[in-house]
Amino acid sequence: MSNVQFDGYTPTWCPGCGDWGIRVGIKTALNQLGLDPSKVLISFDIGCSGNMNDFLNGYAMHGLHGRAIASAIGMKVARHDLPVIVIGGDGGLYGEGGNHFLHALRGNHDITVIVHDNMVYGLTTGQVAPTASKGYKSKSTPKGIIEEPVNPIVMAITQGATFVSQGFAGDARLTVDLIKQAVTHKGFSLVNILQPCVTFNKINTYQYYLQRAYKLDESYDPYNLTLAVEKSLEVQDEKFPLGVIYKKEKNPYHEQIVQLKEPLAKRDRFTKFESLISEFE
Amino acid sequence: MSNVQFDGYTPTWCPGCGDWGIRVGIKTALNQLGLDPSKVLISFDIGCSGNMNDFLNGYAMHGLHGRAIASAIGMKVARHDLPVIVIGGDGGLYGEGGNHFLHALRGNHDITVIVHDNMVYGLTTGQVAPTASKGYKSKSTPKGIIEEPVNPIVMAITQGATFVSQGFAGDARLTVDLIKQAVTHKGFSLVNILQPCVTFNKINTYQYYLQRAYKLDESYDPYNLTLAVEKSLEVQDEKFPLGVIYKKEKNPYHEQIVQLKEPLAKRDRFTKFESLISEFE
Amino acid sequence: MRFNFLIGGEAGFGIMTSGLVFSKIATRSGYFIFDYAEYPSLIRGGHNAYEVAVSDTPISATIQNIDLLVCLNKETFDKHKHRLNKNSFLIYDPDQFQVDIEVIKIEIPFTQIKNQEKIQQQMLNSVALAASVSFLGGDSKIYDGLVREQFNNKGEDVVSFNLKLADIGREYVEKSGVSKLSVLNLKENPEKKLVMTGNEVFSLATVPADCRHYASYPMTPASSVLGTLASWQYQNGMVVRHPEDEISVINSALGSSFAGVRSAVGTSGGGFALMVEALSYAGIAEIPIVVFLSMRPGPATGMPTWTEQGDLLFAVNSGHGEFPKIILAPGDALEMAQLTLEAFDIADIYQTPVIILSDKLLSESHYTLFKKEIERLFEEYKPKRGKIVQNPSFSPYLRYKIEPDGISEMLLPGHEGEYYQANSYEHLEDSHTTEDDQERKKQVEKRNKKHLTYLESNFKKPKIYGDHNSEIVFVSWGSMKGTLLEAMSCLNTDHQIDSYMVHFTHLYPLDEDLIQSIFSDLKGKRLILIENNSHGQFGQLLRQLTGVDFKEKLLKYDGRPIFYHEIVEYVLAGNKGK
Amino acid sequence: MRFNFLIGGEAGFGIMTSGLVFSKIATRSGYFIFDYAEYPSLIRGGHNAYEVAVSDTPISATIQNIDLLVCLNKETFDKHKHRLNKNSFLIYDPDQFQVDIEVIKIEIPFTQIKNQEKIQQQMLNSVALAASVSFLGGDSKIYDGLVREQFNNKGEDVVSFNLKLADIGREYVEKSGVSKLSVLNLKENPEKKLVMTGNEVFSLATVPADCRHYASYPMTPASSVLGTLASWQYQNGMVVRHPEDEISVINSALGSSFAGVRSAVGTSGGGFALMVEALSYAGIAEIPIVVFLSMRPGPATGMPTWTEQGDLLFAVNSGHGEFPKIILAPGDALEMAQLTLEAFDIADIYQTPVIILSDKLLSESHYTLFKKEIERLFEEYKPKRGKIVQNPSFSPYLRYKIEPDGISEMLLPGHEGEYYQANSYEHLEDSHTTEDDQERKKQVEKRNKKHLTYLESNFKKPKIYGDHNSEIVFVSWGSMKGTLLEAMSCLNTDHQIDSYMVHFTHLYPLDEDLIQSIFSDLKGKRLILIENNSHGQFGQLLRQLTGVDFKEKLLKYDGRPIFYHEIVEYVLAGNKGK
Ligand SMILES: Cc1ncc(C[n+]2csc(CCOP(=O)(O)OP(=O)(O)O)c2C)c(N)n1
Ligand SMILES: Cc1ncc(C[n+]2csc(CCOP(=O)(O)OP(=O)(O)O)c2C)c(N)n1
Ligand code: SF4
Ligand code: SF4
Ligand SMILES: [Mg+2]
Ligand SMILES: [Mg+2]
Repeated sequence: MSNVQFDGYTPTWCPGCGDWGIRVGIKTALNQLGLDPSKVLISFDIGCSGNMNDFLNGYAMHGLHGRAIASAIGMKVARHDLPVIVIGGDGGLYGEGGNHFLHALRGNHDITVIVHDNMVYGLTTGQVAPTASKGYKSKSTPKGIIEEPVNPIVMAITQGATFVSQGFAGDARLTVDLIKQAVTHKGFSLVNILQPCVTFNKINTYQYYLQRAYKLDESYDPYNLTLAVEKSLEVQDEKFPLGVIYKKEKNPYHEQIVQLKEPLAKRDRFTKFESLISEFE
Repeated sequence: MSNVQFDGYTPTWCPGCGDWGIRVGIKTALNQLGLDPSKVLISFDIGCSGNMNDFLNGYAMHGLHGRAIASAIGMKVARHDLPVIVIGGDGGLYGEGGNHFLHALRGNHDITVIVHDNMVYGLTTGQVAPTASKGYKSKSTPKGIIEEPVNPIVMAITQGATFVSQGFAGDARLTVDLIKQAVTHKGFSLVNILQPCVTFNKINTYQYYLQRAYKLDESYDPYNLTLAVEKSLEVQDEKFPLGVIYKKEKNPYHEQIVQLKEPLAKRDRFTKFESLISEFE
Repeated sequence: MRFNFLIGGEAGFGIMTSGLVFSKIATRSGYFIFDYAEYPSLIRGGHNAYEVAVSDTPISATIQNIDLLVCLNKETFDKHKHRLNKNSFLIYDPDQFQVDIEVIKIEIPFTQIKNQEKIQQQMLNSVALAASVSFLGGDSKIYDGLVREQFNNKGEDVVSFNLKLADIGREYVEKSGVSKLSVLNLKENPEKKLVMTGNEVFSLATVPADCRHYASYPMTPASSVLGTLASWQYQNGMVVRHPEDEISVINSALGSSFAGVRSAVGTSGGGFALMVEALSYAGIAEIPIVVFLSMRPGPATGMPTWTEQGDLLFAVNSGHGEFPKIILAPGDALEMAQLTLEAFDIADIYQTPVIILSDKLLSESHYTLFKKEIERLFEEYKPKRGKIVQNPSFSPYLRYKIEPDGISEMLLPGHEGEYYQANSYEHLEDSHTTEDDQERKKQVEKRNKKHLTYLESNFKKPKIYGDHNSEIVFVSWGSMKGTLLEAMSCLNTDHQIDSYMVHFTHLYPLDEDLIQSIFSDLKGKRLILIENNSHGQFGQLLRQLTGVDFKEKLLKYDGRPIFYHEIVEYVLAGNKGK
Repeated sequence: MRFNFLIGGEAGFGIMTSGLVFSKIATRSGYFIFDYAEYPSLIRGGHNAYEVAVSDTPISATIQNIDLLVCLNKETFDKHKHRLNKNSFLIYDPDQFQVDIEVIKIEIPFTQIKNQEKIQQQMLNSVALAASVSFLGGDSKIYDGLVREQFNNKGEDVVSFNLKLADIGREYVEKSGVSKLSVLNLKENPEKKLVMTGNEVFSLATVPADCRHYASYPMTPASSVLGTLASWQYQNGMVVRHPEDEISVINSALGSSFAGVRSAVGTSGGGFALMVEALSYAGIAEIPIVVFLSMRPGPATGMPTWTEQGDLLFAVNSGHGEFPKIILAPGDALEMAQLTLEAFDIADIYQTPVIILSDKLLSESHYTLFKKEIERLFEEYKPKRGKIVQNPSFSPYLRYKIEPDGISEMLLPGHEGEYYQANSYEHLEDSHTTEDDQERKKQVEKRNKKHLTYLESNFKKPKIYGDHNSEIVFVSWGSMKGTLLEAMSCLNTDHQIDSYMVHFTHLYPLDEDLIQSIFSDLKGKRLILIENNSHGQFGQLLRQLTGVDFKEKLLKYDGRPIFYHEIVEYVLAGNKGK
């Protein structure tokens, strides 16, 4: 065992915030997988969620709001021997960074994206996130948001992700289980975690989810695309399936980069320039 | 009838390019709707498709690559009395501008988005577009693209669009029909047009589509979400349904802006500052 | 009279609200205030400190010395005790910590009260605030009135409970035996004042300015504009949107501006960085747009809730290619009101981007304004849209017609019988795309010409403050104004040193001849450049555009504003050195 | 000997390929070339013109006068006839247009040949090219060899058919009766040369530089780098990606750089604008990154296929907040090779963004290089990674340790027993987020210190060309070098005027003292700033950073490069004025 631990600073999240549970879930999952902070690459987004940068150790980027997925893809390109994990909020990853999410799905990049889905922008004090239910009232939408919520689950399923799951910050055991599966999965894995923001979101509370979220049971077949799409659309009726919603076996991006064998950062320098130079004679 | 006509400069597209047919389709549809260049707002993206700016007259923005949808939303905010049309390529609207596409769907903005889906970046001489089939070889992907193609149809259907259709540049009558329906439709309307790029795309040719595209028949019910999703996934088997794939009645964005009555650009200036000032005493 | 009040406690427990109430009590009692709050980029945890400088003459600066420190926890005392002296007063809970310095103590057992009254932490603010106001000789009716306003919507019970808490606070002041001051004594017929942050003034001024579309993605310290305007939109009819990202923000605002309505966007450095491509588009397509850029310390995420003037050169040079843009930086709340109105006019007149530069200090500090002055300003204001027209004055209409002043007529879309494009490609006068060398040259020169026209017609030279005969000359810009005025007054009063300030609000472009002549008059004097950044960016800009160069610079870049005493000390040290 | 060849025709019909073949024939025959192509931002339609300056001494400039004009259509003649004189030669089809000026004509009935041989339009290029080469005294073996290389993969039939077409061309030259020239006569044992564009040189140099990840979104005139590197990746193991947008491009490149591999991105102004937020992140998190920025005329979409040096000040000031960045601008192909290698070293050494500024002229024109020189350069090059390490040299490891040179040890991720963050927030030495004033100050100063260290260790002063005693001094940067050298040589040879050039490649930051001393030596001379933009941006930068100012400026901003004769004329006009 290594002498470095995942525990960083004591979190500064509001008491009761779902982020506390998610952090414990991540830490526990990584520990159970036999990892330590020297053996993971983490890309934190900017938000309350991303503030985990100081509370969870690892070789990490704490980059720009909305860009954590793009950076993670680069990390994986250089070091495909290490697990790469994205940790961020629904504002950053589905809003500002929605384009990177969409196109990373298509690539089936072997990264695990953990989204704190609290339906608000926590860190900027409570404006709507793109996941907010239609009509949700916030500082930036005093009479309620006009847009429908984004549906990241159906998007992930239909645009190329190969592991799509939903957790709930109130269910620690599930969170641990999903993150372990996601990190172990080869290819793009999404763990969308329903996360009560106790300070700014007075609608989507623990109570709200306890009433409306339910676990997918043993009989559910995550390899069935049609079923998965159906499940993912239940959110329109305020029903939230928990567990692995969709799964597919497919080579991850880095395995399809034909010239990539050893990790890019570890191979020898290429020195046979001669043939390239000759092209220009 | 007005003295201004839609015909602008003679197009500079390659002979045989699908863009020729699309332009005729747009022009014919607008004429048939009784519109003229003074009565439409158009937002052109940057690309071969967007080069239509000089070939189709209108009050138009020819803005930034990928940003035509964002600009169109602003146009509609100011002048909801005028139809607003976006004309651009799959690279600009689904690639660079994918985030605006996603979030405009959610808003059900009353704009018509016409996408020239040629699976390549035409204007920059033939790199892959995000719609390119997996394995498609191009300048930027000599051994074939690793990513799966984006599926804009299923995205539109599941993320909030209320009119989702697919045309084919080789079918002029259909193009006219779809654009007329789309422009008349209240809410976000997508017209994804399969467009052979004769210069750079030697795979997805007229021939290719003539073999694989088929028209949805009378019996097809575009109001059925499940069916629509099913249809939209057929592209995975290289089948291309043509026609209106999905439809839904829903108030468009501008009708949900409660303070918006007359067009924003036409109402009187607000002058009762006093009550606002007093808040700060 | 200058009196400095500071209340501090754990973040997330209402310190900010209490500070503002204190500021309003002071202005309603006839005084001027300037306040400044420090808080971390966290929702909970960490430390909040809110200080209010009270004065019977205008003030726009914080004061180093604290006259009354109110500690809701120990950290407040630890962090601020170095700013106390033996004449300072301290309100604190002796159960929380020991006072190890000489100071005049007023004890209030907060913890005990909290337990006895079974109240939440934030309610202790009412106790502390009432105690402070009472101790400073404030009128209890004004205090009670504010409590009523604050809690009215929560019901009469809450109001009376808070009034009861106020009484508890006042009793402890009586008990302490420390004799009360007259700092907040009610003045007779005080003129009506407004207590407003720079962001609030900007928001308010967009209304008379007839801005009809405001789009913004939240980013400290600009976010509160979005909240304020969003809450007003149902009343004044503005459309206020929060799009998916800053790129959508500005491109949608350009869409509405093109289609005919005054439009603005607001952000901080990181969001602004995402907008610069579109600024360039506004430049070539000649679309008016007002950008409210409130700076915070960078680079990147930096220190979100702190202050710096670090984005000036980026703003000046933002966007690829060459196009005219205009940058204004208000020095205080009143200038924010004036320049916001001006910005919308200038954007329309020159059909180009105008950036209003603010920073956390100006955006989030409360200033005192005379209500009448603001009312008059707004009433007298009539939007000037320059050459933006509903009907073209010539035919065939040419959107980018070459004109001697560089400004073409801009026809609002929808006019029968015409059409044109706002083209991001180089274009002919009629707006079609061109690659012709001569046409290109003409359009470049036309766009460049706008700057010259602006310099002749709308540029305002720096304002001069202080005594023209002084040896000491401060040169600065934007939010530094208040601090410098205070430093000048302190130098004069306490040290018999006269000084002079050249303060810029119209930062870019600059009139080279005019600026050179101002500075050639100042030759031989001790010129000191004062900026809240590490690169001396405005100094660099001045040198670039006018050749004026500085030997002496007082730069601060630790996330805090420059305090006036730092300027005074700097001047004194330098004078000694001579 | 200087000979200027121009071939023109409708866009989309292979003019560009033919031009390049001509260039290679010239270099393989022992000459130097410089070529320059004009084409519209369209796939078809419009006009292509490809000109090749041939010389027996090095040349990197276009020549105004055309010695041989080959017209594949009438437009070519119309657009270029003003550059012909009575000694110029013209290859054209008399069926297409009348020649209304005095010139030496060689008639080739292209339309007739096309019909007779039933060939496609592009095949006529073979006819025209073979005719030209033959007329210029070129060796037919060299021509035939190139035809073989070009069409080899299409089969022997195609090769021999094209050789047949070549013969047709040659026959018409014989028939014309115009006596052949010796311009392309084969030299003995010509040294091996390379014909490369700036983009190709950049691409090639990234390989020895050990760049392992190149990400780019296509944008003219940078796109061809993406294509070139993509095609090589299977051979050299680089990972070459084309992500969804420029924001993803740079953030993914920062990800791989953080994780340990040299990474670069390439774009033009509009794409660069989208990257500047991430540059700021690289600045504070201290992540090395090389940005290849190839300029085209802006603003916005501008004129995609034309040239301008219009993004310099934007690049210098790009990104919010204050952080060190370094900007290099090669003057020609050889400097592109050298500075690309240097850029990757400097990015690593200073752990900060380095921008290589190119423009369409440099990016897409072909230059002549000695093969040996490039081979030697690459072989001798060893990547210098500065303080980037696999194992930390101290413990506990501190990612942002304060060091006298401003540069901390950068441990590559994955090392056992350590971890750290590349933090976009202000941070402590150990990389945790901080809002502390003292820690902030230290990190700002540390980052600023990097510029000073660079100026001491890696900055290179401008290069000096020409005669130091001359009265005329040109000051310029980047791609203007070749044109200026040609202008200087023309002034000297044709007008007996000596001149001198101060040419900058290391544009930012600048060593103030050094630059001032260079320019104080030049006092009293006629200093002329030469730039391919309208704002005189480098002049502004020089004034900003060193106080050096220019009275005389020759600026061009119509999308075309400055031609050397324009400089010569400018100088002569000015000399007369005196
Ligand atoms: C480009 C940019 N725009 C805006 C911000 C300001 N900002 C910081 S966090 C945040 C939103 C956070 O919301 P989310 O991503 O949902 O995370 P949460 O706080 O809810 O966990 C925003 C808008 C920023 N840092 N950068
Ligand atoms: C920010 C930015 N990046 C890149 C470009 C260069 N560019 C112009 S058009 C284009 C792609 C065009 O492809 P698409 O949108 O599919 O349109 P098409 O030409 O195929 O119709 C690109 C990458 C640009 N203009 N702006
Ligand atoms: S604001 Fe919300 S998301 Fe942020 S820490 Fe508090 S409870 Fe959690
Ligand atoms: S390149 Fe392709 S898309 Fe562009 S005009 Fe030619 S055929 Fe059409
Ligand atoms: Mg959130
Ligand atoms: Mg396309």
